[in-house]
Amino acid sequence: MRLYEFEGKQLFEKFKIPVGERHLAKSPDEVYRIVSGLRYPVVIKSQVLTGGRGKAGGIKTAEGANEARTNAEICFGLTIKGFPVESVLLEPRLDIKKEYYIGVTLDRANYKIVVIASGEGGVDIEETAADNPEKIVRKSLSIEEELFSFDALTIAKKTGIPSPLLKEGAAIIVNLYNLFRKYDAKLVEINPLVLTADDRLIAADARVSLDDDAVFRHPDLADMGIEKRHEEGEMTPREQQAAEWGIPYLDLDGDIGMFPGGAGFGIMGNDFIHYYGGKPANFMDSGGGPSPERIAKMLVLLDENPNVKAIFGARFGGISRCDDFARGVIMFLKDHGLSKSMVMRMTGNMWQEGVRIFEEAKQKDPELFKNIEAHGIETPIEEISKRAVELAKQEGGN
Amino acid sequence: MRLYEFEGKQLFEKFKIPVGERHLAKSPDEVYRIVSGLRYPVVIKSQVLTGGRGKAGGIKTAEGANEARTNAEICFGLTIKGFPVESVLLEPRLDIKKEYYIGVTLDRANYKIVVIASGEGGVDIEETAADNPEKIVRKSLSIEEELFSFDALTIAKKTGIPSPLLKEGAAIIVNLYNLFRKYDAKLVEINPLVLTADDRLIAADARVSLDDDAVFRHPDLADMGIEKRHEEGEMTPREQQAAEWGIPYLDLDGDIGMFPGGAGFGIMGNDFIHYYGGKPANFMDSGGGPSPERIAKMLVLLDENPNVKAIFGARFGGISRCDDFARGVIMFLKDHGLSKSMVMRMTGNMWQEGVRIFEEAKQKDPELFKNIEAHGIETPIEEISKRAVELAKQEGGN
Amino acid sequence: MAILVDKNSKVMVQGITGGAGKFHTERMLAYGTNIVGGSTPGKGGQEVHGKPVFDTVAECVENTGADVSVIFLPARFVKEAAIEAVRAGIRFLVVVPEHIPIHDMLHVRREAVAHGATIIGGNTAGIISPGQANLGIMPDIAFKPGRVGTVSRSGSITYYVADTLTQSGYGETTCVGLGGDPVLGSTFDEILLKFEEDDATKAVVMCGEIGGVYEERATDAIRQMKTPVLAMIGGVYAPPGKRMGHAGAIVEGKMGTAQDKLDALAEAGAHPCKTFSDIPKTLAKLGV
Amino acid sequence: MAILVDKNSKVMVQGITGGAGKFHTERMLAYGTNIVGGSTPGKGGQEVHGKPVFDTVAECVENTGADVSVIFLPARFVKEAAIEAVRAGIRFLVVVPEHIPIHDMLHVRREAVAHGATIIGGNTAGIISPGQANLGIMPDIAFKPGRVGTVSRSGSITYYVADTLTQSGYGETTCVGLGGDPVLGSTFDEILLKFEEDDATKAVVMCGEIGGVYEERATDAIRQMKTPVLAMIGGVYAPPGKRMGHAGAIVEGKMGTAQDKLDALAEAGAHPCKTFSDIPKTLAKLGV
Repeated sequence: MRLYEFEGKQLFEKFKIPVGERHLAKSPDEVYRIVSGLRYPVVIKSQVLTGGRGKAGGIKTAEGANEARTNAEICFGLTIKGFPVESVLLEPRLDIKKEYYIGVTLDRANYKIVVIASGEGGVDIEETAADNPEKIVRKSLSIEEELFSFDALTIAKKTGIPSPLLKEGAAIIVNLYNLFRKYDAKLVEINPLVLTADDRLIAADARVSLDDDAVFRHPDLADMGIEKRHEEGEMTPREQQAAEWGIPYLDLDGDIGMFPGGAGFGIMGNDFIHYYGGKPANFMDSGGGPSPERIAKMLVLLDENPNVKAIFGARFGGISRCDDFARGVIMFLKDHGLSKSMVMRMTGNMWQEGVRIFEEAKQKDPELFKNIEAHGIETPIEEISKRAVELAKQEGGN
Repeated sequence: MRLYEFEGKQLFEKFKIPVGERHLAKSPDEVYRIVSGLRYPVVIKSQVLTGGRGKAGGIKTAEGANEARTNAEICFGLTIKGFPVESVLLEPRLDIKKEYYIGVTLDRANYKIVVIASGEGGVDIEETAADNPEKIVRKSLSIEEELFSFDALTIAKKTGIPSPLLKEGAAIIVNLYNLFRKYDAKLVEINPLVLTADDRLIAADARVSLDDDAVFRHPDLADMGIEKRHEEGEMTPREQQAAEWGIPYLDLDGDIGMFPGGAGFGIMGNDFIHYYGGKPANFMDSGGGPSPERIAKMLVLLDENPNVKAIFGARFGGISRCDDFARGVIMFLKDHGLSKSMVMRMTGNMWQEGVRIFEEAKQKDPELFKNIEAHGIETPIEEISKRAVELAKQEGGN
Repeated sequence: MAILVDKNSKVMVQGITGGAGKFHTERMLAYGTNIVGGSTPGKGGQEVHGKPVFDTVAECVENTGADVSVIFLPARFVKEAAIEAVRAGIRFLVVVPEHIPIHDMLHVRREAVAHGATIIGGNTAGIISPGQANLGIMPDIAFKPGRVGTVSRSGSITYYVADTLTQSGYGETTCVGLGGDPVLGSTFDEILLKFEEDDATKAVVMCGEIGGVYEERATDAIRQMKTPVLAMIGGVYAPPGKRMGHAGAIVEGKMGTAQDKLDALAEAGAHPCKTFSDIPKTLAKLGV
Repeated sequence: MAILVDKNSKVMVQGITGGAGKFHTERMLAYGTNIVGGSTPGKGGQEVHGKPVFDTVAECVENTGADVSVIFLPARFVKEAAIEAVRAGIRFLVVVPEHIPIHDMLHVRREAVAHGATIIGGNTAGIISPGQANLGIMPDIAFKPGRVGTVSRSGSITYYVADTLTQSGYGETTCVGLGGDPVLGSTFDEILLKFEEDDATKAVVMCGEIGGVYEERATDAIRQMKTPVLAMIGGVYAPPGKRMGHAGAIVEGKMGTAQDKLDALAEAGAHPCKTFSDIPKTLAKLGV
């Protein structure tokens, strides 16, 4: 769960990380009202759950209230990487002497928490890391370890924070680390940490990502007004529909509707389609043991998608049984009807029963099954993938 | 810093340890008002910073409001081990099926935290520990260790908490341990933890002692209304006076005024006086490097104490210098005058200078020094002790 | 014969009295898995499918000799349950639940390493040594005793690969599901090295996917191994995932894309397979 | 020659730029103590009495070879300072401040043990190896090089005992102040065993007092020792202190009264002394 900058700064403040004066505004009028009481120039920062807002024109300055309103109007009109700007943060511009970078994140490969810092803060930190790795300070800690001031001070010193501010810099690093541990974070980042002309250290930005799976133990976030949120950019109407139905679904730019089993084969199946020259129209995860109703809904999403030329179906009956799967498909066929061509395969738990149910239903009502080529274990999944690509091509796909 | 039962229960509640219904009352009238809304019998528990209130008659029950007021009047009239009863806690009496004991404390010898539990809760737990040590369950943990539910459950099981309540019992133990660590406690005790007739576990008493030296990092205690307090029983007027002056002082029942240096020799000097047949009238600690003003005040406490027949003085000049000490004594002699006999010794840092200052002042005003026998390093401290005992005897002491 | 579990493993179930615990205990028993008991705090003394339930893992270990455990508990209880297991002497632990808080898994991993225990999951379908023991939620239909080991992050891929091996007559020694959570109890390299020590395993198929860092960690192990390793990585054509800020990029560097993973593994000596049908072809070429 | 510190010890001062740090650095230097530098975060590059100041202990150790440190800092900073010191390789640490939170001292002790370091204090007057090094706040006047070691909980008792030894011609090898806080960095037994290994120390005087548990812990060490131990305990006639609830009584049992301590020590083979003048008498009897 990624937090907005203004929420991150709320947490920073709670952990005594200096964040400076700031005001949240939700409309150009509110911006006008607030900036009238501020020192100019004022920075207007679009609040979105993604990086790169600077490059997208989401950060502007203003020398007066009218300019602020005009610039805020531009910000509120932006959609950055799919995220519409719904609020802006107003801050008197800092007089910057130098910018540092401080981050805490997970090193999953080594099961550690890593504190990262650099004297070269700002947007180009990744390049610095790649080109001048010696300019990046790292310290790995085990999850149960406290980060002590003396170690933080050593980190701060290596970034070049000047002597009189070392203790303050160390405290910021310790507090950021404590925030990371306290709130089950995946990432906390201050970029840049600004050294102002009057020698104060201020966190000019705040990036905080928490572990969704641990939010349950931080009810105080909700008290602070920080609620669980959907973190993706603006969803397509289909993605929205899928989300409402609780189905992990993503629109892609191809034409083969993917109707696979678990997430693992969901990803692998996409590759298979590509290997045989096709392009999937979506990613979808059935979840474990989907009900017939859910299976029917998954098919609705694909069949009603005009981009989809053909559907690729695969089911490996694990705990979920192929007979239930077959029943779900039939439910869809009866309630909704299939307008696209579909090739599919069932294997695993009860696949014969699944095939038998299909055969029986088809004998009763062949029309229902006219667009379906159903296979069992005898046909390898690669053949099914190939066939899906062929079908899409026949329907005028790429 | 010891907490009152009602404060301990506040902390218990914060840590989800079940404490049951309770109401604090500060006068018999308030008791009358509150119990009118309660279920009878009601238990009236005197709130004092010491144990043994039950034996002292500080716990009473009442079957009605009038009886409650009468009994509360008795409680409010009590002074238990020097502590006057200033409030009582009112609780509907629990229907007790069984009593357990749960405590967490320090094992200083082994630098551990120890969780202690027993199926034989109640006032006789110490006897149980001495006579039937197998009925006491212990688990030692290192300060950085978390107490896990499964270990707590094992402890709970060994106390005989019945199966359906094991998880609840384990949670109480874990929470008590967490409270201990969170608040820098020296001791937290639930005695008894009551199993009620309707199969609930309730902490019927709460004993919490926190580390005075760590209270600074728990400002939320003050928010809860739990302030730093003087933990001793009622002080004598002299002890009160000493406390106001910041001098560690305790009245004893002898007749030799003790005017020693640090706390270490304060304790040892008491023994010396006893070895030679005398009895100290007090304990006192000069603190490190006392100022002449402080030294003068210490002497005022002794000279104005009618029980004091003679004064025993000793100063080992460490960081504090004997010349400063001598100046303090002279300041007292001039401002106040010494009515008792005093034998004293100076050694250590600048002792010759101390003796010289005395000689000089004595030559100027012999009358001032008529009651003082001042020695230097040449006389062993044992001789000084002996002499103090002699002087007291001469003045009619025991 | 197999790695991590076989017919002699004494298996217990943590959370055996819960719905999922009960259901899968029955399935695992039906497969012939040697389940000796289970634990649920406060339910000691009960029985599930004829097996004794204890209040704690330690009691179960003491009374039944259990040395392997499968966890069927809500994610929030996994941390303590896993630590309880390894502290009680469980040497191999299967963590089925998904969505375990990441910081919890860091604690669990640390305890496991400290106690010399192996953990797979969270969010694993489990592990199966065909014909001997089936731990977790995997269907038995795809599996048959044989001579190839598999290790995969995904349950569905495990089934497809095993099915391929079974259909082509190779069969499997053991199939290990590492799990789908972002931080896992075991990594590819650790499981690969266990296969290397197993005489019955003539080759290993490892299946990774886009994202994460565990595939890259396997390269050193593959270089050390005599047993050939076949590698499939899903997500070569998947849209790139989101990066964990600058810090993620700095810590994990170029790791994470499927092609990067494939390249790194191939360079270490693994045999890349694009589709399942490449697996028997490659095995045949290698003379397995 | 001495234990824990001698003229070759390279001593640093944590908090050297503070009031107490500066004052006592000057005193310790005047005694001839080999002070090589100090540390105060954010004040690296300064000098105090001609000695370099560093931002961290690690930098001081790296640049000066310091192996011993004395802490002059407010109590609330001691935990981190002590952990910093032992992690930076300081092998012996003197903690002068008093009123250190007890839980902090438990952490400090654990780190010290893990790093093989020795800590005395908090609330210690320090340690002196007469003629060689004086660390802490002890006056030098009572001390003279000689052949008896002392270990005590109280500063004033250390002075009286040393004075007695000096006046009676025995002199001291090293005088150790354990400190007056309720939880201490070192215990009597640990210091006694160091004296046992020191050839120059012909006898040890240990001075305890009522309360606490560290005297009782010494009995095993005394039984092992060839070097005779003289024991004084203050507080035989002191009013009994308050008990730490039932739990305290259960954990610490009968420990804590001065007479109990004296009895336990005597039973272990220590020679009890009532007053200071008993010390030279006992030493003479023992032929020291």
